[in-house]
Formats: sequence, C-alpha cells, structure tokens
Amino acid sequence: MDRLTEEQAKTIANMLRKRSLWMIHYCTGCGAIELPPTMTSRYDMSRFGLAPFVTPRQSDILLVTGYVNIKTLRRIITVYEQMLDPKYVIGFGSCPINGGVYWDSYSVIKRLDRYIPVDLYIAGCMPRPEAVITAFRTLMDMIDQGKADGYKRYKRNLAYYKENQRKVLG
Amino acid sequence: MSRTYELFIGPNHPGIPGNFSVKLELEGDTVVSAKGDPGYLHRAFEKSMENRYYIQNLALIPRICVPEPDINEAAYAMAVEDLMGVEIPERAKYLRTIVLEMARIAAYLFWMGGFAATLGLYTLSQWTVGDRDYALDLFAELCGVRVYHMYIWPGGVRRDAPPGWEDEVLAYVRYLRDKLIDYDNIFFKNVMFKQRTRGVAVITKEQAIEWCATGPILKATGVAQDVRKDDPYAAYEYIDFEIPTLTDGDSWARAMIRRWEFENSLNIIEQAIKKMPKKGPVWTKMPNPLKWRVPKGEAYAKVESARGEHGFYMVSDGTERPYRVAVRGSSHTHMFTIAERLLVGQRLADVSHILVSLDICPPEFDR
Amino acid sequence: MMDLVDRIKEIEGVKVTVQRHNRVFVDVDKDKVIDTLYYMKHVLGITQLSFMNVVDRIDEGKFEIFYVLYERESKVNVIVRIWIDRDNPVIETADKIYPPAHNWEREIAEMFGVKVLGNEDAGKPFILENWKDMPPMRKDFDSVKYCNEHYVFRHSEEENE
Amino acid sequence: MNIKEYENGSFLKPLASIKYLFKKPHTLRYPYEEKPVPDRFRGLHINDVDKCIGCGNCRDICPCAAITMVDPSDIHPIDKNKVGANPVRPKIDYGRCSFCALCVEMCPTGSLKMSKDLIYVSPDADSFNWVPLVEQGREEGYTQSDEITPLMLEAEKMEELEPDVRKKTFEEIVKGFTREQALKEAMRCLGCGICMQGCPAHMKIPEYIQAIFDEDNKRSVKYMLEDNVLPGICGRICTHRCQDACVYNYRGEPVLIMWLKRYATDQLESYKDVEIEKMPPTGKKVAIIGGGPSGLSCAYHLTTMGHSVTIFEKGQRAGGALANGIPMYRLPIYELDKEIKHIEDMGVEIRLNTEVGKDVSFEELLENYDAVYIGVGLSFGRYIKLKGEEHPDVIQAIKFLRQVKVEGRREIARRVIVIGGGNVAMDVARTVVRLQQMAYGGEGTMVQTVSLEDWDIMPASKEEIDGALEEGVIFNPGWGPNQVLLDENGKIRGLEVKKVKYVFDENHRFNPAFYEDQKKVLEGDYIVEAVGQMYDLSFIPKELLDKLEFTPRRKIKVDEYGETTIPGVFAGGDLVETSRGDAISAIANGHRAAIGIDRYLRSKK
Repeated sequence: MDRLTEEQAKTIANMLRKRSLWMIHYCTGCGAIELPPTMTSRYDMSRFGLAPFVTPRQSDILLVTGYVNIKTLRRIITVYEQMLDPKYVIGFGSCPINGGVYWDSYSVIKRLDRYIPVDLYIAGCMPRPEAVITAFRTLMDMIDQGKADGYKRYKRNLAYYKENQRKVLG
Repeated sequence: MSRTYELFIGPNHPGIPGNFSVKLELEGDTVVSAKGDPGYLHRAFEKSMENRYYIQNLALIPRICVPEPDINEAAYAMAVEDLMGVEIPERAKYLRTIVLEMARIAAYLFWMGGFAATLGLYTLSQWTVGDRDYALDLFAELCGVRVYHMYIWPGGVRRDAPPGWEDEVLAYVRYLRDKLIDYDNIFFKNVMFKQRTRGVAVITKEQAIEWCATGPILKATGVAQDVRKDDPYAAYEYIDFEIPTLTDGDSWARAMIRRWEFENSLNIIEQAIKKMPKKGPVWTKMPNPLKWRVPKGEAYAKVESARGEHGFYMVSDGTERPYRVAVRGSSHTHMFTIAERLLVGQRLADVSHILVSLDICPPEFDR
Repeated sequence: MMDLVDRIKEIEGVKVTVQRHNRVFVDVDKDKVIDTLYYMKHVLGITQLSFMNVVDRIDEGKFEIFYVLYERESKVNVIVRIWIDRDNPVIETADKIYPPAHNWEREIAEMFGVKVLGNEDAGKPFILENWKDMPPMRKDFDSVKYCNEHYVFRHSEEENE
Repeated sequence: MNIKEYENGSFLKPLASIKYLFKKPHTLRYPYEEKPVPDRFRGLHINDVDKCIGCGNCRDICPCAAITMVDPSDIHPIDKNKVGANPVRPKIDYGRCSFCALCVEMCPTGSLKMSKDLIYVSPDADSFNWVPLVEQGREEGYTQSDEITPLMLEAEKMEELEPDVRKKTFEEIVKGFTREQALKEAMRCLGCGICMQGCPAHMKIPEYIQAIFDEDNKRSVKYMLEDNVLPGICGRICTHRCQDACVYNYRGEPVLIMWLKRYATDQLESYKDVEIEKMPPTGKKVAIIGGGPSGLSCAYHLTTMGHSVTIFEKGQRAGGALANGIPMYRLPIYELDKEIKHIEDMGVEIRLNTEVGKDVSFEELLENYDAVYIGVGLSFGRYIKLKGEEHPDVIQAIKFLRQVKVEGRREIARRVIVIGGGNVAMDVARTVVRLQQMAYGGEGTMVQTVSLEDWDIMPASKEEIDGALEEGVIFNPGWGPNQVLLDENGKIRGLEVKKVKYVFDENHRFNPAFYEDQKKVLEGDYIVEAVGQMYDLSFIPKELLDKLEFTPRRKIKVDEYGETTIPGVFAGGDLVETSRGDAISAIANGHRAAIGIDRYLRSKK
C-alpha cells in the first residue's frame, strides 16, 4: 500500500467523521424541545449516523439550543473545552445570533460567537426538525469540504474568546 | 464515622429533566441531602414583561414552559381578561379547551417518553415522542407553528380552526386510544415498571398537603384537587370529567395518575369538539395593541397544567404595559420543597426517575 | 365561601376585599403577617401556599409582598398582602407555617433584595450566579441599559475577531 | 381506567410490541420525503415592497426589536416620492425574530406576510438579517385576517343632526365626539405619522392624538398650535387630507383626525392655559394685510417669535373667508371668536375696518414696518360672462354667503339655481335650503346645482355632496350654463344649459367643450354663481405691482419662504400656489411665511 499524502488522509478522515457525528446531550435552552422528535422515530436522525451522547469527551457536536444564560454559558464553555478536536458547534434559532426575544434580558448573552466559535446557525424560533436535519447535513458537507473549522478558530483566537468570556462571566 | 461525598447531577446529565442541576450528598449510593441548583434557564421573563406592551408579551409567555406552552398563554390571557372584565365568546372557550388538552396530551407523551427513558426503557420514548409529533403538526395547522403557538390571546383565540381540523383532531384522539393499549402493554403493565416504581419515594397525604403539592402529585395521594374543576376556566364547566385519585403516593401512583389524566384528556377533547358551537366568533375585539390600557388592579389567574397549578399574578397600573407579572410554576414547589425532602434516603439509581416522576420542569422556576 | 370571608374578617386589623367570586385580598400590617398566616393555616385550615412574591411599588417607596393561599373546601384563593419599607426591606420567614415559602423567600431575597429573618438560605445565590449589580427585579434596575453595558449586539457595531 | 389491571405487572405484556416488527415505520424520511406544510405556517417573512408604505407599525409592535426600517433601493427600487409612504421598508433580523406574526397582524396594507419556508442555515451569523421581498420566491403562509385583527378598522360614528332637522336651522350639523367616543377614536391611532405627509401644515397628529388619549387636552392643543393657529376651525371645516393619507384606509376607515381635533379644542373654553413658548421681543414690526387664515397664522407665529405684528383687516371681523363665507351650520361664529381671541391674547394687534389702499396706503406700511405680508385672499366672486348675468337676481356666491352670514339676509326666492360643483356651491345650495325652509317651510321650493363636472370629478368633498343630497338639493352634473332666460316681465325664468363633452382636454388642462345641440332649461327665479373667486391687488401701487411676478396660473410667485419678488414683501394664503386652496393650506403657508419673515428680519440686522 502506498503512503497516503497528508491531503488524502485528511479527506478520508473528514469522510469518516461526517458519517458518525455524535452530539452531546445537553439541553441548554428551549430549542431542545425539537430535538427529541428529531432523535426519535418520527425523524430518526440516526439515519445519518447521528446519535445523542452523554459525555463531552466522546461527542463531536455541541448543540446550543437557543438562548444562553450567563450561568449556562460557563457550563457550555467548560463542556466545549472538554470536547476533543474536531468539534463543531451549532447555534439553534434566533437567540444565539442576536439575543432573540430576550434581547432586553439581563441574564441572556446576545452573541454566542463572541464566546465560543459557532460553525452553523439555524434560523427559526423553534427551528423545525426539518431545519435541524438540514443543518446536520449542511454541517456534514462543511466537514467534507474542511470548512467547519470552528475549533481551529478557537485555538487561533483564544485570547479574544477568553477576553470576552472573562468580561461577561466576571 | 460516615464518609459522604458530593455529586452533581446536571446540568449536562442525561437523567436530568432539562438544563438544571441537583447537588447530592451521598453516602454509598444513598442520598443524604439534595439541593436543587436552578438558574440555568433564567431569562428574566418577569422583568422583560414589564418593558413590553400587553400584546407583545404574547411572544414571551409561551417560552416560560417549553413542553406545554399553552398554559402560559391561557393564564396570561385570563389575567388580562379578568382585569379588563372581558368575556370571551363561546367557541373560543371550547377552542381553548381543545388546545389546552392537546398541549396536556403532548406534555404527557413527552413525559412518558422521559420517564420510560429514566427507567431504561427507550422503546416507549421512541413511540410517545414520535406520536407527540402529530399533535405538533395539528398545532401547526391550527396556528402556524409547532411549539410556541401564541394562539390563545386576551379576548379569545387568534384564528378560528381551519376547515376539517376538528375531524383531524378526532382522528388523532382515536389513534392515541389505540396506541395507549400498546403503551400499556409495553410500559404501564410491564412488571419492570412496577418493580422500579412501587413504594419508591412515597408521599403521604398529610405530607403532600403540608408541602403544598398540586397536580398529579397531590392526586396520587388521594386529594382530588384540580383547577379545572375548582375554578373552571375555558369550557371546562360544560365538560363532564372526573379527577382521578390514587392513595399510594409513590412514584408508581404518580405515573398512573398521569396515564389516567392522559386518557381523561382524550375524553375531554372528544366532548369539547362535540359540544363546541359549529360557528361563531372566536375573539372579543380588543383595543389597539399600541394603546391597550388595562385598568388598574390585581388579578391572580390559574390553570391546571400537566404538572399542577400554574398561575399568573398580574398587577396593572393602568398603562399600556403590565406593572408586574409574577409567574407561579408548579415545579418550584415540587422541586425545592418536595424533591429536596423526598430524595433523602433514596438510592442514586432512582434519583432521576424520581425527579421525572415529580415532573420537574426547570424553565418554570427559572423563568 | 362567605363563611370563610366572614371568618377572615374577624381577624384583627385586616382589610378584606372580595374580587370576583373566589379571590379574596387581605391586607395586613407587616408585623402581623406571620400571626395572620398562622391563624389562616391552623385555625381556618387554609393549607396551601400557592405562591408568594413581591411587587415593587417604587412610587410609594414600598415593596408589596403577597402570599397566594388556597382553601380547598370552599375553593377560594386568599391573597394576603403586606407593604414593607423599600429602603429597609425586612420580612419574617413563613417557612415554619408553609414550607414552600422557604424557597419563594430565597427567590425574592435574590431578585428584590428583601431580607428574610429566620431563613438562613435567603440571601445566598439561588438563580443568579456572580451577580454584582442591584437586585434585578427592582423597578429602578434598567435591564436594557444593563444589556447595552454588558453585552454586544450584532449589527450595532461591527467588530472583527 | 381500571387500576386493578395495572397493579400487577406482567413479563409477557411487552411482547405485544413485537407486532411492530411487521409494520411500516412512520419515520418521515426527510429530506427524501417531505410532509406538506400547513397553509397558516409562520415561516420567514415575505413583503410586497411595492405595496408596503414603510409606516413602521411592524417595527413598533415587534416584541423582539427585530425590525429596522431601511432604504431597500440597492436590492429593490422603490418609488421614493410616493405620497402617503415613507421611503423605507422593514428589514428583519432573524437573530431576533420570534415568529409571533404580530407584525403581520398589524400591517395596515397587508403587504407583510409569512411564508411556509422556515429552513435556513448558514455559517455566517451576519447573513440572518435581510429585507424580505416577494422575489425571494417563498410560498405564502400566515396572512392577516379581516375578522380577527388587532387593528381597529372601524371608526367611531359621529352623531349628526338628521337631514329633516338640520335643514330648518343654521345650527351646527355635527355634534362632536363625547368623551368616550373621542377616547375610543384616539385609541385607534397607531401613531405612525403617515398622516402628517397629507397635512399641508404637517401638524403633529400622532402626538396630539396621543395627548387626547391621555386625556390631556391642553397638551394636545399645544401640539396643534405649534403648526396650526386655528385648530378648532380646522377641526370643523378642514378638507382633512390627513384622513385621506391615514394608513387605515387600506383596510378600513381612517382615524377621524378632524373630529378629534375638534374634540380637544372644544374641551378648552379658551387657550389661555395652554403653555406656549414665546421668544423674547425683537423690536421688529410686521404688517399683515388681510385677517384671513393665512394672515392670522403668519401673525401668530411671528408673535411667538418675538416680533410685534399688526393685522389690517378691511371687514368688521377678522377671519376672512371663515368669517364671511363658511355657513354657520359648518362653523359657528363663536368658535372663530375663541381662536381669534387667543391670537389677540398672544399680542397680535388686529385693526378692523382698515382697508389698505384706502385708510392706509401700502407705501406707508412698507415705510413703517420691517416687513409686509399680503394675505388678502380671493375675496371677490368670479363672473362666468354669461348672457344675462348682469340681472340683479344673479349673484356671486361669496357675496351671497356674506349677505347671509354677516348681514343677516334671510329672504330668498322659491326656486334657486346654483352654478358650480365645488364646496362653495355646496355651501350656497345648503344655505339656500335653510333659508327656504325658514321663509316658506320648504313648500314649493327647489334648489338645484349645475356643474360642468360629472359625479366622478366633482370637486366638492363627498361629505358635502352627500349632505346636500340628503337635504334635497337636486344635482345636474355634466351641464354647462349657456344663458339666463328671462320672462316677459324681465324676471328670471330659468337657466339654459348645454351638455358637457369634456371638462379637461388631453393635456389635463381645464378647457371645457360642449355638445351645442344638447340643451335643456332649468327652471328657477334666482341664480347664484359659485364658479370661483379672484383677488384684488389694486391697493398695491402700479410701480410695485409691476415688480411683482406671477405664476402661469396668475398667482403671486413666492420662494419657499413665501417671499415675493419684492424684498421684504411676503405673500401667502390663496394668493400663492396651493394644491387645493383650502384653509389648512393657507394656514400652512402663513406659517411658512412667518418663518421666512423671521429669517428675513433676523438677517437684516
């Protein structure tokens, strides 16, 4: 067998990665209510090799399902940092983008991407299961093309993220 | 010399209902003390509501309780109607009843899935959560969205039911009746379920009253208390139903009460559709939302949620925005007063199913 | 139901307002609230405390604290209200009478800065974490201003990583 | 439910689920199969940008502050000069939107809808913010309904005297709102301010309606007086173009802004207590010729700016057409007195019975005052140049109305013909009806109008036409007068009219043509000509008049601040070009001239 080039190895790795994405089972917000239908028999996301998983160490995707409270943000960052590379973050609905309906709430952060890198956003409040599946498939394509590089960005801009996290968490 | 250790269950834990945490102190695998740690879903609803017009709050209130949003809409609408002295049309009352019961069904289906999962029986969660999806589709047909309906609003409901919707609901009710046999077979009549739950986390009638329990927890101890009967809202006064009670007070009884209520809800929907006026207005005209002033006063509106009494205490100062809206989620009492006491002495393996058997809904007390 | 109202009226120093058919508002002096609640539970048999919270009456310089009680027999909600000083908000705990009050008191202590005597948990962080500003549910806390100071909105100012 | 069945569990029961092995799964294999999206689905927005008027109600109602109003020109060109529209369109931030559809419910035009599409994913968070368009090709989902809408589409009904009652008296027809009605009507206003574009004076309509809603009539009148010195009068006789611009017109009835204005002013006995800002005196003097609405408006605003103002009015009463022309049943004289009293209280000097050119010369004014404002209006009736027009029983409307209102004329012929189709003709016809009722009890009397314009282009307002019809006025639209017919005694026996071919020629210019062969005779003994008015500028000396420039329509040419081609001489009211020649236009350009005069005076030193 010939030696694989680094490029080829990456391609194969990405191909395999995208087919067995495990998402961490952490319901950070109300968007979690549309996840069980996606997970269970009606939409059955295991068709795409996706499955919920309980520990951060073994998971690939962190779903930030909706608004992020300061108290939760601390846990999300911990969970995110515990996850192993490559890891991906999907922001559900309006709230992680710009605060959503909680735009004037003192306890909800407005922009998730200031604190952890987000690879993909889904519009809606709630996003429908169809949109969730579309998002997973988009993420797979992005992994395939090497575009889902949030974890690399986190390392590259660690100072920026840490600064923001410190500012808000105090 | 005892050796205890602390264990955090949640927020990132598959056995915790929602984003919430319980701090346990254990000796071996026996719980010595339990403390709830809320606030992961705190969104400052009550504060935000003070900043918005009465109608704008429509976007906020369903989000207070995620699995069963309609109770919030109903309680909010009732509080506003109470302050304004508005009577809602007959057909709207029935539509509210149907929607509230559908939401209850959806909540119970979700709960059944969660409860079965904490006992390790994932098949039922695959079924019930899948079946719940049809209810969401019916909601989408009625009001355009699956989860946050924003359908019940002060004065009535937002739209009349689309043609043929009632028949679809009836067909869904029939479907669920058939499925209920299967749920029974696989879960409620399953010996595994019985053995895991009987005699676990018993609450006596006296304790339930002392701890101010409401809803299925109270009914499971033998007290027939239900807001739908005691202070009828929507169209419940025209509907014939019974409040189920059991006297065991354990985890099993609470689950059975919920299963019973589920069947009750199916009956109520059928009755409501039969009795509902076929035509008629569904909304009492309300003022221009931007200049909607509610007379000064206080009101306490309560509804029966799938978990117990859900109340809105509203204070108006006569302006376009509510002066204060305070939300009473039944889980507040159930978690911090009951679960914290109940978990003591239980085994670690039972903790998550006890929490689910109390139907703790974190967004209700975090708000 | 009138029976219950009459019996409540017998309590010394209360002002009773019957709103609707089954909502009874009872205004009590702040010093007498524990006695009144005790009487309600043990003499009148009103066993359930549904709810308890605070209304910030900033114009009057007061906090209004309400206890929503429920009487199972006559199916009446009795709402006991007291007004306390906003500058020195102190109440006595009711958790010996109604256990759920313990945790509602924790909440109001945190959200309004009300001091609860006899409740050792009140004042410890409950829902909020690392909160440094004034109690957020007070009327003079401006949440929009707080958001603008602490968070960055998208599209408000462009910023690069 | 029989609880006994459940008390003993069984190992075998779960086996019943084996049957599902042979059943078709109910899994929806998205994206390979899709379920239908319901008709009412609340997805991403669609906005018909051409229909949208940029009123901003969606932004105001949005609970999430998700909507900003932006200029969409770079993606979709819009007509920026559209009247009754703001040149902005909603841009929706899907980082905020909660899909509550309140914006859809509140949209007055119905342009904003929601689509069935709610599938949008993107790695770029900044891309979740766009102007919804129809071209984006989304299928229509949730739309507004006419039965259930938070908008209050129906206006309050204004109580009026019944035609049979009102035609016997000069009492005011419209009774005015009660408090409840006014509050309810004020509540309807959305506060979008599109109406301000319709109003020539750009009154602060949303603010004063809000003040009425707050039951603070003083504040309300204060807002009115900022742009309109005669709010009580405009509350009665205005042509209410604000109401024509009201966004409610798209789906229902407009807010009755005019009656609300009247309500607020009626609640105040005088405007003494209304707080009005007055600037310190400047010592400059301004002369105003003519005490009509524009003159009063100009004088008032100059006074608030600190100048001292003198009005020269030739009649016994200030108010111009308001005092002399508009019949009592539309505008009671005490209302005018109240507002003029207020203007005098503010420090304006009104010299009655002083005709410029006779009692005082125009040159004197130019010499003694720092600026002069001409607002003499169109105070003379126009003649048609009809055969037989010189007969004593043919009269000009303006003269007739003056006789009735000021001089107390009460005698009238039994059969009267009114020539004209404008509001003045309606005033005349309806005045005649009343006089006839008083003189003859309505027996054997007849009033008919004849106008060149047919129903569809008749210049009179709809309310006036309807009112006249209800009171029994006969209309002959589409006929032009030919000659006055006399009987053997020299009395008028009728008016010969001919059929109109067209009124406006292909260049949209007024140029009527007739079918000379189609004629008929309208019987009557008295004719009133209500075919327009003209001005008289004979008080201006010849050499100055020559310096004055005129527009093609023979109006005085002024710049944007009302200054004529003679420096220091300003003009306004009906003497200059206005879109409709109504009181509010005169008030508006009087105000505009006041600003111009102020600028002129302040730049002079």
